[in-house]
Amino acid sequence: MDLVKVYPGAQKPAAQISMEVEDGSLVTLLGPSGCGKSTTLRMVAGFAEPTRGRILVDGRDITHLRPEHRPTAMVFQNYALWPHMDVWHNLTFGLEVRRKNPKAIRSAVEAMLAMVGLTGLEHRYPAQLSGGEQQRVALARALLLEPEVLLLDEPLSNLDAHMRVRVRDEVRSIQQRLKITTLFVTHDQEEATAIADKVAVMNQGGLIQFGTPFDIYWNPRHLFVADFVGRMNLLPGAMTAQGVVLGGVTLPPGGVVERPVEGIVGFRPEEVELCPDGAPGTQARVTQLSMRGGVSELTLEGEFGRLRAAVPSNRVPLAGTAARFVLRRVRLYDAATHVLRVDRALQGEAGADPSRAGGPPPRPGERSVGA
Amino acid sequence: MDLVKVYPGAQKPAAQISMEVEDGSLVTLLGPSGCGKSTTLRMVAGFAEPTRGRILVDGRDITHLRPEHRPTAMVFQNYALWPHMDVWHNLTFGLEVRRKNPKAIRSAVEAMLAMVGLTGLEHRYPAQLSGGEQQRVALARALLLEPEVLLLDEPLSNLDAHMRVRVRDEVRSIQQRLKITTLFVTHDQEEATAIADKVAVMNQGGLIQFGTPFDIYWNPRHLFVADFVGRMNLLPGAMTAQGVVLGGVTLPPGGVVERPVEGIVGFRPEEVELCPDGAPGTQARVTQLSMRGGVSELTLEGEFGRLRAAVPSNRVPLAGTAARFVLRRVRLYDAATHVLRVDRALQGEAGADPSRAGGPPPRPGERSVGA
Amino acid sequence: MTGQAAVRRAPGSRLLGVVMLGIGAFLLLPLLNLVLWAFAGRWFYPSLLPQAWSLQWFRYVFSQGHLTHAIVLSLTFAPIVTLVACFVCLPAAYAFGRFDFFARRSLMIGILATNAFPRFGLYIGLATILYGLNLVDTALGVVIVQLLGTLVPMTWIAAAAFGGVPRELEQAARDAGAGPMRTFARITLPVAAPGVLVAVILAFLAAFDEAQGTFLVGMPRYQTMPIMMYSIVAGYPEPAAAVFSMVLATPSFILLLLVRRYIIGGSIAAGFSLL
Amino acid sequence: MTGQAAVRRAPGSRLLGVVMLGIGAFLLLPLLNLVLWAFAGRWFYPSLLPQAWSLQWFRYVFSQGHLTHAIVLSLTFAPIVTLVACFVCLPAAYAFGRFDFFARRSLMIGILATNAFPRFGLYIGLATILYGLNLVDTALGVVIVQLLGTLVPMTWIAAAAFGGVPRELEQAARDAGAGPMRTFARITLPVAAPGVLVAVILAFLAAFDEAQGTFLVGMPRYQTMPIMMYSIVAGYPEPAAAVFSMVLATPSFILLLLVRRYIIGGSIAAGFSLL
Repeated sequence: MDLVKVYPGAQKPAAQISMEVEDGSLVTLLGPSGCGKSTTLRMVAGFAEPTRGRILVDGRDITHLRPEHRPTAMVFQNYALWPHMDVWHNLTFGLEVRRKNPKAIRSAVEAMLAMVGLTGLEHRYPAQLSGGEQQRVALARALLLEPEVLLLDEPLSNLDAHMRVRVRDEVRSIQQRLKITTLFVTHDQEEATAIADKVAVMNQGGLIQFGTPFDIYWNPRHLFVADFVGRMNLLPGAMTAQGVVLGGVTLPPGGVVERPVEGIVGFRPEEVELCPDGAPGTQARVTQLSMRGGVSELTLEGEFGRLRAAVPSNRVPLAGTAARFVLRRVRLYDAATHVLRVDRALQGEAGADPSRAGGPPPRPGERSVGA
Repeated sequence: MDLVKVYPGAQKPAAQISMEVEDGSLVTLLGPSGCGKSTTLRMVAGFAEPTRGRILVDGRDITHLRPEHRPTAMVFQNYALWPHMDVWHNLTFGLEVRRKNPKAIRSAVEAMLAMVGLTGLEHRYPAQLSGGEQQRVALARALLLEPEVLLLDEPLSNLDAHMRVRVRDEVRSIQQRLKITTLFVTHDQEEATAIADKVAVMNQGGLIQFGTPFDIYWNPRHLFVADFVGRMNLLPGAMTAQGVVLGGVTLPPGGVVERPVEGIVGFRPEEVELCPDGAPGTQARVTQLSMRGGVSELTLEGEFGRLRAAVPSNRVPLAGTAARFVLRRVRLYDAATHVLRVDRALQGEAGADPSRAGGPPPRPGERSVGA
Repeated sequence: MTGQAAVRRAPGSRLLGVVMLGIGAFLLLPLLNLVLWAFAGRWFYPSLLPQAWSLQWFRYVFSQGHLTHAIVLSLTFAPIVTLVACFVCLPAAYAFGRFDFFARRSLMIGILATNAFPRFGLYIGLATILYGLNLVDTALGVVIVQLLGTLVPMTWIAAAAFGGVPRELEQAARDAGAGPMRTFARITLPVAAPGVLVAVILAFLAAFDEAQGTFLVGMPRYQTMPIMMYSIVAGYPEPAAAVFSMVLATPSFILLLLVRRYIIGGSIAAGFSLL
Repeated sequence: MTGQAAVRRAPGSRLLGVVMLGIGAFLLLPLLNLVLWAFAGRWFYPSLLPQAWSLQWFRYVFSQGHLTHAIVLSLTFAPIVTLVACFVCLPAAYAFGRFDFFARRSLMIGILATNAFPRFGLYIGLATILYGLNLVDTALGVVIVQLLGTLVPMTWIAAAAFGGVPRELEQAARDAGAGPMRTFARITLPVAAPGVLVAVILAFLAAFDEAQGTFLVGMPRYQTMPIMMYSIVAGYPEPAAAVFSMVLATPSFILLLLVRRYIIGGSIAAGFSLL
C-alpha cells in the first residue's frame, strides 16, 4: 500500500493536498497552470520541500530524504535526457550509480529497450531522436530505477496532438503491465480522465475533488470541476417544484425539488435529449453544429438562453431548424461557494428511450446533497 | 464566390494545393507540422510566393499583389500584436492607414470591442493581457480590416486545452455571424473537424482529401487521413467472401467482397459493436478501459490482434472480462499506395440494434471503390 | 537519514560567500580609492581615510589647459564618430538582422573577431594606410580610427535589435495595409528602439574610451582624454589622476545608468542568436 | 499592379551592398596591409604590392632581445592569470548560474560595468592600492591587475554555461541516485564544458592583450607584448611593427578558430538571460 500525503504551507503558491494513492494505480493530478500540481509532484520527488505535512510511501516517511534516496523516479516535461550521453548511457547511468553488476545492467537495459520499442537506437544521442522517441527514453530511464512511485510531469505536452494519444495509450499499457504506482500531472482534462484510475482535480493550490474518472465526469461536486472537466452547460438559474428555471423559462420535467433553490444549473451536453417529432419538450432553435467524431455537438438557443447538446453524428438536425429537448439530469451549484447543492436525474416525460443516448446511467436522486 | 488556387513548385517543401473555397464558409487546413499548411496560408496572405499557379479571390488574380494590397487579413499564431501600442491603437492602425474618417474609426472599433468582449481594455498594452484576450485582440484587428478572406494560422495553439475549446466556439460563432470566408490552419484534428464547414487534409506538401468534417471522418479516402483524423483501428489483413481476415482469424459477417483483397483494414472504434449476451460474434478479451466523457474506449484483444472499441460510458464491461463483437463497417486501404480500395457497411448477423450505437449511418456499399 | 540532512543548502556556500565578497571588493575598492583621492584635501600614510576633504584637485585639473583641451577634444570626437557610425552601420545592422545574404555570417563573425583580436595590430595596419592617404594627425584620421571600435556594438547589437522584432509584427502591418516604409517607421523602429539606443550608447563609449588607435593616428595634435591618461600618470600628482579618471568615467556612468534596464532586459543577448 | 512590382526585394539593396563592401574593406584592408608589410622585402611608393617578398623582418624581430623577452613575458603571464581566474571565478560562476542569493544581480551588473567603464580609471585606483601594498613593479601586481579584465568572461560566460544546463538534467541525475558531487562531475560540468571553454579562452585573450593596467603596475620591468607595441611604433622600422603585430595576434587567431563553433552555437548569448 502506498500512502502519499502532502500538506504544504499556505504562504507560497503551492499545493494543499491530502490523499491516499492505492498501490499499483495511476492517479492524475489535473488542474490549470499554476494550480500547484507540478509543485506537488516535485515535493514527492524531493525537489521542493513542503512547509508542513508528510509524504509517506508504504508507511515510510520520505519527507526529509534527499532526492537520491527516495524510491521515486520522475519523467520530466522536457524529458531531461542528458545530451552528452547516448541512449545507452542515459539508461545505464542510474544502474551504475547503484553499483549493479554490468551483466545485470546489460540485460535489464536491453529488456527495457525492447519493451519501449527502442532497440537499435542505443547509440543515438538525444538530439538525434524524435520527440516521441525521447519521451520513451525518458520513460525507460525512470522505469529502470524500479521506483515504488513513478512521477510523470506533463510527459506528453511536448508531443503533437496525434502522437500524444498514441504515447498516452502506451504509457498506460506499460503502467498496467508493471503495476507501478504512478502520479501523472497534466492540464489536459481529456488526457487525465482517459488514462487514470483516479483523478485529483486541483485549483489554486488546493485539492478540489479526488475520484475515479467516471465520478469526476458525472458527479463533479464543485463548480470548478464541472467547468474544467469535459463540457458542461452552466447557466444561472433555479430548481423549483415545476422544473428547472433558465432565463425565466421553466423547463418541463417537474418534481425536481420541493423548495425552490437558486444557483448555477449544470448539465452535460449528453444529458440534453432531443425529442422525437411530436413529443413534448422545450422548444429551441439549432444554431450551430460541431462534428466531434462519433458524436456531434449542437448549440440550442431559445428564451432559456443558449446551451449545447450532444447527439450521435448520424442523427444531427440541420442548423437553423427547430428542435425540442428535455434534460435527463441536472445539478445545481451554489453561486457563492461553488459547491454542489442538488444533483437530480429527471424522468423524461417525453417518453424518450433512456437507453438510447450515449450518456450516463441516470442515478435517481442518490447524490442529492442539499435542499 | 471565392476561388483560391495555389500550385507552388516542388523544389521547396511547400504546398501543392488546388481547391475552391465557398463564399462565407470556414475551411480548415489540417496536417502534421511541416506539411505545408502554414506556407499555403502565407501564400494567400502574400508573405510567400508560389512558384507556380494562381490565387484567385472572387475571380480576381491576387497572386502577384503585395500583402498590403490584398483583400486578406491574418491572425498570427503568436498574435503579432504590436507591443508598443495599446489595444486601441492596435485596432485603429489599419483603419488609419486606409484614411477612414476618425469618427467612423471610433465607432467601428467600439462596436468590434463589444463584439469580442474587450470593452474597457482599450488602454491596456498587449503584455498586460491574458493569452485569450490577446487572441481576441488579434481577431478583432483582422476583422476590422473587413477582409474578403480571413486567415487564421493556428490561432488557438498558444492557449491551454480548456481555453482553446472556448475560444474555438467563439471564433466559429463570430465567423458564422459575419459570414466571412475563412481559412483556418491547425494540426489538431479535433479542432479541425469541430469548427469547419470543410476540411482540407494535407501531408508532405500535398492536399490529400478535401471534404466536410463528416466526410473526412467517416469516408477517409487515404490511409493518412484515416490515421490522422480521429481514432481508426488499422490492421494488416484482408477481405474475403467469408468475412474480414485479421491475424489469420476470419471475422464472421461474411459477404463482404467476391474476390479476396489484401491490404490494411480500417474501422473506427464506433464501428465495433459489442454483442448482447448469447449473440454470435468474435470472442475477445477486454484489456484496457479509457473514459472519454460520454463515450469510453476499450481495448479488445484476441487472436485477431488488438483493437479499440467505443461504447457508451454506461455500458462499459469490466477490464479482464470476455466480450463478443462484430464490425459494422470496414474499409480496406492498399498497402503500397495507401489509397482506399473497399469501403463496406456490414450487416451485423448478431442481430444488434443498428440504431443503438453512437456511430454513423451504415452506408451499404455505396462507397466501394475497388474490388 | 532525516534530521540534519539539509536538502537545499548550496555545497560549500560559506566558501563561496568569501569568494563573492573578494570579487566585490576587487571591483569596489579601486573605485572607492579613486573617489577618496579625488576628494582628499590632505591624506598621509598610514591613515585609511584622508585627514581633510576638498575640491581643490578638481579646481586644479580644470585649470590646466592641457587637460581641459583633452576633455573638449574627447567630447567633440565621440559624438561625431557616433553620428557617422549611425549613418553607416544602422542600415547594415537592419540588413544583418532582417535579410539573409551572401557572406552575411562571415561578415558578422569578422566584425566580432576585430573585438576579440588584439586591436593594436589592426590599428597599425590602418595607421599605415592612413599614413599613405596623408590622414595621420588629422581629425578625419581620428574619426576613421575611432570608427573601428564602434563597429561591434553598432552592427551586432543593433542587428540584434532589428532581428529581434518578430517578422510577424511587420507582416501584420503589411496585412493591415501599410507599405514597407510606413511599416518600418511605425512598427520596426519603435519596437527595436531600446536595442538601437543601447547600441548607440555603447558606440559612443567605445569612441570616447579609444586610446590605442587615436595614439597612433592623432598624436601629437589630438590628445583625447584616454591618451592624456598616460601622461597624467607620469607628470601630475596622484589626486589629479584620480580626478581626471573620474571625469573620464562620468559619461560612461551616466549613460550606463540610462540604459541599464535595457541591458538587463537582454537586448544584447539577442545578437548571438542571429548567427 | 502586378508585373514588375517585386514583392520580396530588400529596399535599397544595392546601396546596402556598397555599405557592406565598405565595412568589409574597412576590416580587411588594414589586416592585408599588415601582412604585406610583414612579408615585404622591398616596397616602394607608389606600388600597390611589394617588389620583393622575404622573411627578413621576422628574423629581425626574433633577434631583438627586447622583443623576444616581451613575447616570453606575455606567454608566461597570460596562462598564469587564466589559471588563477579559473580557481577564483569558476566557483563564483557556478553560484551565479545556479543559485539565487543576496546581491547576485548587483554583483553581476557590477562586473559587467567594469567592462563598459573606461578601465583606465579603475586601473589607477587599483594601482594606488598596489602601490600601498608595495606590489607595483612585481609579478604578483601584474597578475592582480590582469585578473581584472578576465572577470567578465570568466564570470558572465561561465555563469551562462552553468546556468544554461537545465536544472532538470541535474534533478534527473539526483533522481537516478547520484549525489551532488557525482551529479556535478558527470552531468553539469560535461554539459557546460563548451561554454566554460569559451570563457577560459576569452579570459586568456583578455590577459594576453591587457596593456593599460600592466603599463601602470608592471613598468619598467614587466613590458609585455601589448606594452612593447607603443615603443615599437616609435623606435623600430614599420615592417618590424607589422611582424610584431602579427605575432601578437597569433594566439588570438588560433584560439578564436578553435572555439568558433561554440561562439556561433550561442554559448555567450545565454549570459544575458541570467539577469
